[in-house]
Amino acid sequence: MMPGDYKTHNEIAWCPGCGNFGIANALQQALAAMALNPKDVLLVSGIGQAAKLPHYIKANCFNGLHGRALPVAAGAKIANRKLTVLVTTGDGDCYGEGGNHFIHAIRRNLDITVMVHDNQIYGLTKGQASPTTDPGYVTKVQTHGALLEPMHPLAVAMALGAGFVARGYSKDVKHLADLIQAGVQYKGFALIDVLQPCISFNKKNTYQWYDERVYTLDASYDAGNEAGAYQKAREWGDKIPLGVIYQKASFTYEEKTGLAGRAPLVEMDIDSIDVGAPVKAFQVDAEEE
Amino acid sequence: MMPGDYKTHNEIAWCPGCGNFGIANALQQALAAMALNPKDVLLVSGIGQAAKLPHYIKANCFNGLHGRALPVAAGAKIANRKLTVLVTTGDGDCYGEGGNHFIHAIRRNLDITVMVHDNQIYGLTKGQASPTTDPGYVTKVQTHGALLEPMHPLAVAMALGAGFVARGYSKDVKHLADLIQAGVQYKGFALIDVLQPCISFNKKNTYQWYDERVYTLDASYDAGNEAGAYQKAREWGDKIPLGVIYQKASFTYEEKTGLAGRAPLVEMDIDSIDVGAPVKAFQVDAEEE
Amino acid sequence: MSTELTITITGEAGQGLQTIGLALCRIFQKKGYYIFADQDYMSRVRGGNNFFRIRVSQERISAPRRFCDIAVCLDKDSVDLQLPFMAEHGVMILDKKTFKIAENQARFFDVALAELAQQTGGSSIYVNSIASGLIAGLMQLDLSLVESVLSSAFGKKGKDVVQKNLAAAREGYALGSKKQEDGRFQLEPAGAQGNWLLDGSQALGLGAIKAGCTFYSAYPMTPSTGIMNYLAAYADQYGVVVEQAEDEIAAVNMAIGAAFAGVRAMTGTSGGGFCLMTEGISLAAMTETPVVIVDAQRPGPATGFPTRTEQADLDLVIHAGHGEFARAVFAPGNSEQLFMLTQRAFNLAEKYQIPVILLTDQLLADTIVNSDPFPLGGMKIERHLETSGVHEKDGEPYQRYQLEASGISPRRLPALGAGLVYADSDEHTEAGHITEDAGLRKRMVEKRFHCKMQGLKKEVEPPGAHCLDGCQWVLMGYGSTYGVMREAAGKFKPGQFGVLHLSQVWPFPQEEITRALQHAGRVITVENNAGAQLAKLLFRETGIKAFTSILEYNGRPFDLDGLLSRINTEVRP
Amino acid sequence: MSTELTITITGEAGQGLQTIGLALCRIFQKKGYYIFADQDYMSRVRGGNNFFRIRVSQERISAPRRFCDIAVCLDKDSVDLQLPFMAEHGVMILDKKTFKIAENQARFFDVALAELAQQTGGSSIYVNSIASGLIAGLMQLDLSLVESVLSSAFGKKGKDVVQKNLAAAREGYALGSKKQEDGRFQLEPAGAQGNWLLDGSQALGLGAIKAGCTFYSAYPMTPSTGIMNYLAAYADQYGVVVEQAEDEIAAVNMAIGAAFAGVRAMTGTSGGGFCLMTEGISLAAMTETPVVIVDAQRPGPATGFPTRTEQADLDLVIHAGHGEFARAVFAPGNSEQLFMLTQRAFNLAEKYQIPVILLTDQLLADTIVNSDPFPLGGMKIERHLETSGVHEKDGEPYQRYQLEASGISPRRLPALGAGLVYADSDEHTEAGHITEDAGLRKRMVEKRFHCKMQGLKKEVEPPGAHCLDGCQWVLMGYGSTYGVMREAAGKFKPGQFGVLHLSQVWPFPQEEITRALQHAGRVITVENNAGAQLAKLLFRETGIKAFTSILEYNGRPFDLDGLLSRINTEVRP
Ligand SMILES: Cc1ncc(C[n+]2csc(CCOP(=O)(O)OP(=O)(O)O)c2C)c(N)n1
Ligand SMILES: Cc1ncc(C[n+]2csc(CCOP(=O)(O)OP(=O)(O)O)c2C)c(N)n1
Ligand code: SF4
Ligand code: SF4
Ligand SMILES: [Mg+2]
Ligand SMILES: [Mg+2]
Repeated sequence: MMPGDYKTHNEIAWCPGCGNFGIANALQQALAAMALNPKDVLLVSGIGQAAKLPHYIKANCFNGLHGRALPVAAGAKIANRKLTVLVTTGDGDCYGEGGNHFIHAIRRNLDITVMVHDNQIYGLTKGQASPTTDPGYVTKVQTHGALLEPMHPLAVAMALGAGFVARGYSKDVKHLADLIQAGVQYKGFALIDVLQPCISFNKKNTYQWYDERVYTLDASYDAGNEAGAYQKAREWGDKIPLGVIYQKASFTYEEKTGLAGRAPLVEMDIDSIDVGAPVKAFQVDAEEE
Repeated sequence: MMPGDYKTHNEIAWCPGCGNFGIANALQQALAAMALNPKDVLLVSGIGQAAKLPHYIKANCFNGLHGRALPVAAGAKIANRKLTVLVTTGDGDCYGEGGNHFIHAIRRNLDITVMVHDNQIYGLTKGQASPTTDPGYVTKVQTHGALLEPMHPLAVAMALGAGFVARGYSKDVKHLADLIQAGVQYKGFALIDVLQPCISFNKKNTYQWYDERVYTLDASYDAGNEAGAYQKAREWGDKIPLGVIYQKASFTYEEKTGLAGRAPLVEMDIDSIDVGAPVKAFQVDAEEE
Repeated sequence: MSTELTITITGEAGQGLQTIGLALCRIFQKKGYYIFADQDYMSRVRGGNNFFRIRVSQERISAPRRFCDIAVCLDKDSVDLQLPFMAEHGVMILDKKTFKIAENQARFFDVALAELAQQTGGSSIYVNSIASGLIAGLMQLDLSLVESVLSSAFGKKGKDVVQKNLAAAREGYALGSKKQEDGRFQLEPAGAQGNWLLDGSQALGLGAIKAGCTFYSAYPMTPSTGIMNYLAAYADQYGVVVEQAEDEIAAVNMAIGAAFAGVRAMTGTSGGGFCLMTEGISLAAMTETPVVIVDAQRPGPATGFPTRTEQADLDLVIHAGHGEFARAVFAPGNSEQLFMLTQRAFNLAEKYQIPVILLTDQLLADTIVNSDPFPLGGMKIERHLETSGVHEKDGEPYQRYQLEASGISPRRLPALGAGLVYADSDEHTEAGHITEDAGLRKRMVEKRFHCKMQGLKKEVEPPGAHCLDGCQWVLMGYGSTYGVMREAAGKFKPGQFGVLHLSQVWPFPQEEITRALQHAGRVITVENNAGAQLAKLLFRETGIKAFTSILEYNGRPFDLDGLLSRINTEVRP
Repeated sequence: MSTELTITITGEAGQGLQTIGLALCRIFQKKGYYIFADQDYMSRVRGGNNFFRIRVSQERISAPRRFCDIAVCLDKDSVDLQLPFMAEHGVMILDKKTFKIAENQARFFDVALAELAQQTGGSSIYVNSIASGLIAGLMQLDLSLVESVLSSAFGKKGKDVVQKNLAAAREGYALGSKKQEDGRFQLEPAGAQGNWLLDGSQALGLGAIKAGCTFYSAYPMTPSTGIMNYLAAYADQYGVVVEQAEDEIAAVNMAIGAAFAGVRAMTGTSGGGFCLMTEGISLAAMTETPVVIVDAQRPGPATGFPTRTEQADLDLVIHAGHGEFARAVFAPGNSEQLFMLTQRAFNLAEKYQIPVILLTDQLLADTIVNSDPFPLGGMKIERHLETSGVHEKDGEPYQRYQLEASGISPRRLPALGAGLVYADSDEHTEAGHITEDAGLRKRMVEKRFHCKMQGLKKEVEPPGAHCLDGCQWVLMGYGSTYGVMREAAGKFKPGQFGVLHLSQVWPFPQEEITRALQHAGRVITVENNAGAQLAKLLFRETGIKAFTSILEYNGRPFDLDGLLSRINTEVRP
């Protein structure tokens, strides 16, 4: 299949020029490059502009509640580990409403890939500050500018032990497609924070703003050096690094639980389960624990 | 007032020998050392063994829902910034159920002090793994041992930009009392993770286990060096550091919002509010925005 | 000359429908007309199809009409979508060339909008001012009125922008004036002078400001976000803290914390966020912390129709939260009720130390209407705080949950009254400490539930009753259907239709409703939901069975014509 | 000789009440007695006062008694607390020396428990085995029975421990035998041979295993945690994944994700956690994902009484979640119903693609009873999955939400059937994509709500009806009050009291109830709540008014004697 074959015919509800288009394209390229069968791919999303993406991609889709993509993805992956599960979510969805799942999904380390469309704003609800909004950015609610310390999601993910931490830029589609591919191929929880200009509500972090700041990490960068990577993960301002910021080998949830070694749960035959063993414990001759 | 004067007459529901007693004592000492009037102190807690503490201390108390101490504390502090607000919470309460509030309370940086009674277990519900449970620890639910990557709360707090990050040990009451005092005196969000043996359900991280590992940071340690402090914050295993791991000056929420400069909200006179200005906008001669 | 017109501006999100719409509303307000302007928009920022529909009238109105007299179509799609909703002699302003429409229809008023905009202003955004001028021309309103409204609307953008917009408007005005020689779009003069123009979020927000609410914590969620925006805009002036919480759980718990510490605190959300708040509502009840929660309804389940309207959370808000406790639920029906009942909500919350819910919806939140000036001095702030310290004589410490027959314990604030305040989410003693005592538990349940409900019932907001005695049929509803029910009833012969409107749904005004219906006809509930929730509540609380329920659950509000035709087919009076 | 006895072990948390209690239950089970053993415990790990109360009988029983025949007091406080609950000739085993009690009472059976424990085992923990022996002695049960039960109970701890415990038990047995010469504590032989002994969490858990549930995600919360523990214990054997979620929101969303991917998934919690799940329940309904949610009730609001019992979430679970949709709510009344209805819950959830709620409570969860062996082959697994692929002929892609009169669309699983599966929480097209269409919305609401409810109503679980025809009064309840109602009714003359028990409360079995009550007397609802929620539901759904409601809301379950006396005073039959 070619990248274009992963497109659906649904009308796209994003603003023309929105950074989300680049992400959709990159995802299509990545899926094509990996020659994944749409039937074996599951896209899980929450709610927000970002979260509409699965409707535009040929793959299975669960478009759930605002903030709750990660637990849905976890449940689905555990039920059928053969599914290639990707989560597409926003900075509000993933780091705001869904912050607790973000923490614990990293700790759980299922083999899933999470793309955060990070436009540093709440797009769908028309422009309130998100956890990544730059300090001082004025909105209708943050009338004196955003006051809370902005979140460095990549650094936080590292502090939580994430094994694959990357940043992409929706304008650099090819690079992003590579990152997505690397994330999917990584065994474990892969986080890709994607700089995604919102042309309607983020008047600060524009294409131009990002263009002036981003640079791509090259081969000389050692993504395996944790201390160095942690500094990189926090780099934000005049220079913003793109690429795999940190990567380490890790044991996945599937491996630790033994799921990896067995048939997917969904393939188990449940038609006539013999409950002899637990029933024995109820009987007179039960062994006491 | 002497430390003992901060005690209530309520029967204490903790197991004899529980590490929580040390924390209660340390808190009493700290309150006494700062000569705080109980009337001006508010203890906020969630639910768990830890969260029962406010009932044993003479101070105002809001013992709320499991996981939700931090937002209650935020609301109360914003309403009356003159209150000295301390949060007493558990590792499950604060890092599990309340994880999202943990993230954003740090970002909000109100001038409050949070003591996490970290017994690395769910005590009140009889011994399930908490976010800080050591890997491999077997419980009735984690029958193959805890599998999730344990959380390093101090490192995560640092990654989130916390300005006061400390670890205490419930057995070292004097040291803990000093930490609490330092936390309260710190202008901003102060996190104190307290090692607290649970003699009933945590059979691994016992007094002895901690005793063998803890050491107190001395004057040679530079809590202002962020990179070094971040490593310290992650130190866990044969050696576990106690003390203020990281400290930096920060602008508080109160300062940024201007609350600091005005009378507490609760003291505002609301008896006859003149709504002339907004009403004008409804009238024929309103200025269009 | 007509007595009323409906004007619809329709096009894509982002084309500036709101700008034209608001300008027209202002023009009509200045001329003293009555206005009802509702908004239909999709859950997207650009594209799709939205409309801004203004009903303008010589007489008081309170509902939208189905068919429109003047439609301004800003894109091709909207032409097709709007056609079925045109009144018989309605005209449709469109740009055939730009939209690539070849066909001709009698109602088409083809204007080269795009071209003209380029000519007058050098950009397509001037289409909006041309359209405003066009409509004013068609209606033969004074050009100067248009100019003054546009001048102040664009004033902040600088002189040049104002001039270009005025030029565009004049262009439109000239074209409009030419087209309408028969005066069909001229309106009889009206007498709404001095009326206010506002939407529901503003009315509610003003109520909160007036009530002394100084803390509002919320997480953005359509259609409640307007309240947050409004309060944020006045935050500095009134010392209100508007805190965007990380989620709805935080929002409600922050409000509870603030209320506990002594301020009047509110939070607002819509159904999904309300679900997340329900444990917190139960906490407010248990700790006896007064807090006001707005549920601005939208169609569910789950994400549903984020930008549309529904009234399906009635059952939810009455039963939300685990355990049994007293609460009050208001369902204001228009802007004045939004303003007054928001204040009342704070008073009741503090008197009974309970959570109080304000049930609104997208229609109320976003609809711009004019209203008589609100009675600004009408509602006193009643805080019911205890400051005397009597309870501490004889060394007895303050007991936050002291048992009283009324269920209401003397409320003090931490640091501000004598004694320490212990609030507890566990079952507790009078002093606020954890207990396991069975007898005390029973009394505490009675305190929080039975006693308080008894008190609340006695001061329930009386339902709005219109022409009930001797009527044949009663249209009964709650919340936003008030307006459309009243207008519909008025279209029938006297004695046929009465109206009964609940602006407080809990405690259910059992006695008041029973009394009101005593000499009235059969009840038809009019509800924006699929479950006839009010009809069921009515039966459960009074034993009165509704004859039928007229239900709408497609995400759109009732319009007057729609309701009338439903009455005609489903009731046949 | 007696036909039944009530034995209470009482003391502090951590003193081993459960050990004695369980050992006694096993002994009684081996002797073929019927058992009803409920547990009363505080929300703490050590200290306080707890009791383990065993009613043991020659006949079938299903409720606790108020007064106890033999009490073993393990600390001083429990003596005072237990005294008011002693039967007239009851004896209280206590250690006067250790408890520092000087006073003498006829019912005191003073045993130097502490001293004896030191002597026989060298540690105070041997008090437990002494007490077990004592009771066996008092009741004149075979010593060998005690020995065999204790041997297997302590088997894992090694020979030495077993020996010491047996020695302790023998010591106790000798003392007990000596004391009881009048045989008052001897029980007539009974015939419960072959019965099972289990608690409610186990019965429910077994139902889930049998139903092929392979995914259970939950956050610990009393009294639901027993289910998680039980499933975790059998996880390896049955390939079940038991995932402890970070919070209840994650728990329900994980279960939904797992169910979407095709496994049978369940979550469990109590009221406060249930509140947090309500948005997720609405999501399950919107996306039409089958999921089973257990609400093991405890007294609220908020944290309430974490370890005690109540039935106050009925209104909540029926109305929880925003928006309107079909759901089913079961309220099993005993272990067999727990087992069967859990299986039924999965079948219904998958047939209608809806959330199904199992309403239990602390009493059901923790009470150990014996039961006839469950019918293990009785319930077939019905998954209602579409595998044929018919819907993809002619190149038509699979439509997850295809409109059907039944409201039930063919369900396929991602990766496993033909075509792609799009599930959406927004209002959607048949293909599962976001829509803003009014007409489609209406049909989708009807699909999810009206059509499915209609189907569900047709297969509602029939209420348990006992001796209704011609009876004077009907005791009516749901869930855990089944047992106590039946026993209480049986104490009256035939024809006086019938019993009507709902094991499914939603959809309300309207026709079945109306029919059942046709020739029956007046209804008295028996409810463990303060709001008479069932009585109100009955009226709302059938128009039948309960004569009165006997309510208990102190956190404790009804006991047989308590209910009988309430009937006598409040009903006077
Ligand atoms: C429980 C709940 N709360 C709030 C909302 C409203 N809501 C929808 S999307 C959104 C934020 C979107 O921001 P982000 O996740 O950054 O996505 P973006 O639109 O910027 O891509 C919010 C607050 C909701 N749908 N559900
Ligand atoms: C919403 C909700 N979920 C679950 C619970 C049950 N619960 C009470 S305390 C607790 C965990 C306690 O662990 P922790 O916070 O570490 O406190 P500890 O008892 O160990 O001090 C849980 C799960 C609850 N009360 N409310
Ligand atoms: S609002 Fe912003 S994020 Fe949303 S579609 Fe438009 S440009 Fe993209
Ligand atoms: S269970 Fe653990 S944490 Fe709780 S009181 Fe006992 S020792 Fe302390
Ligand atoms: Mg965003
Ligand atoms: Mg803990």
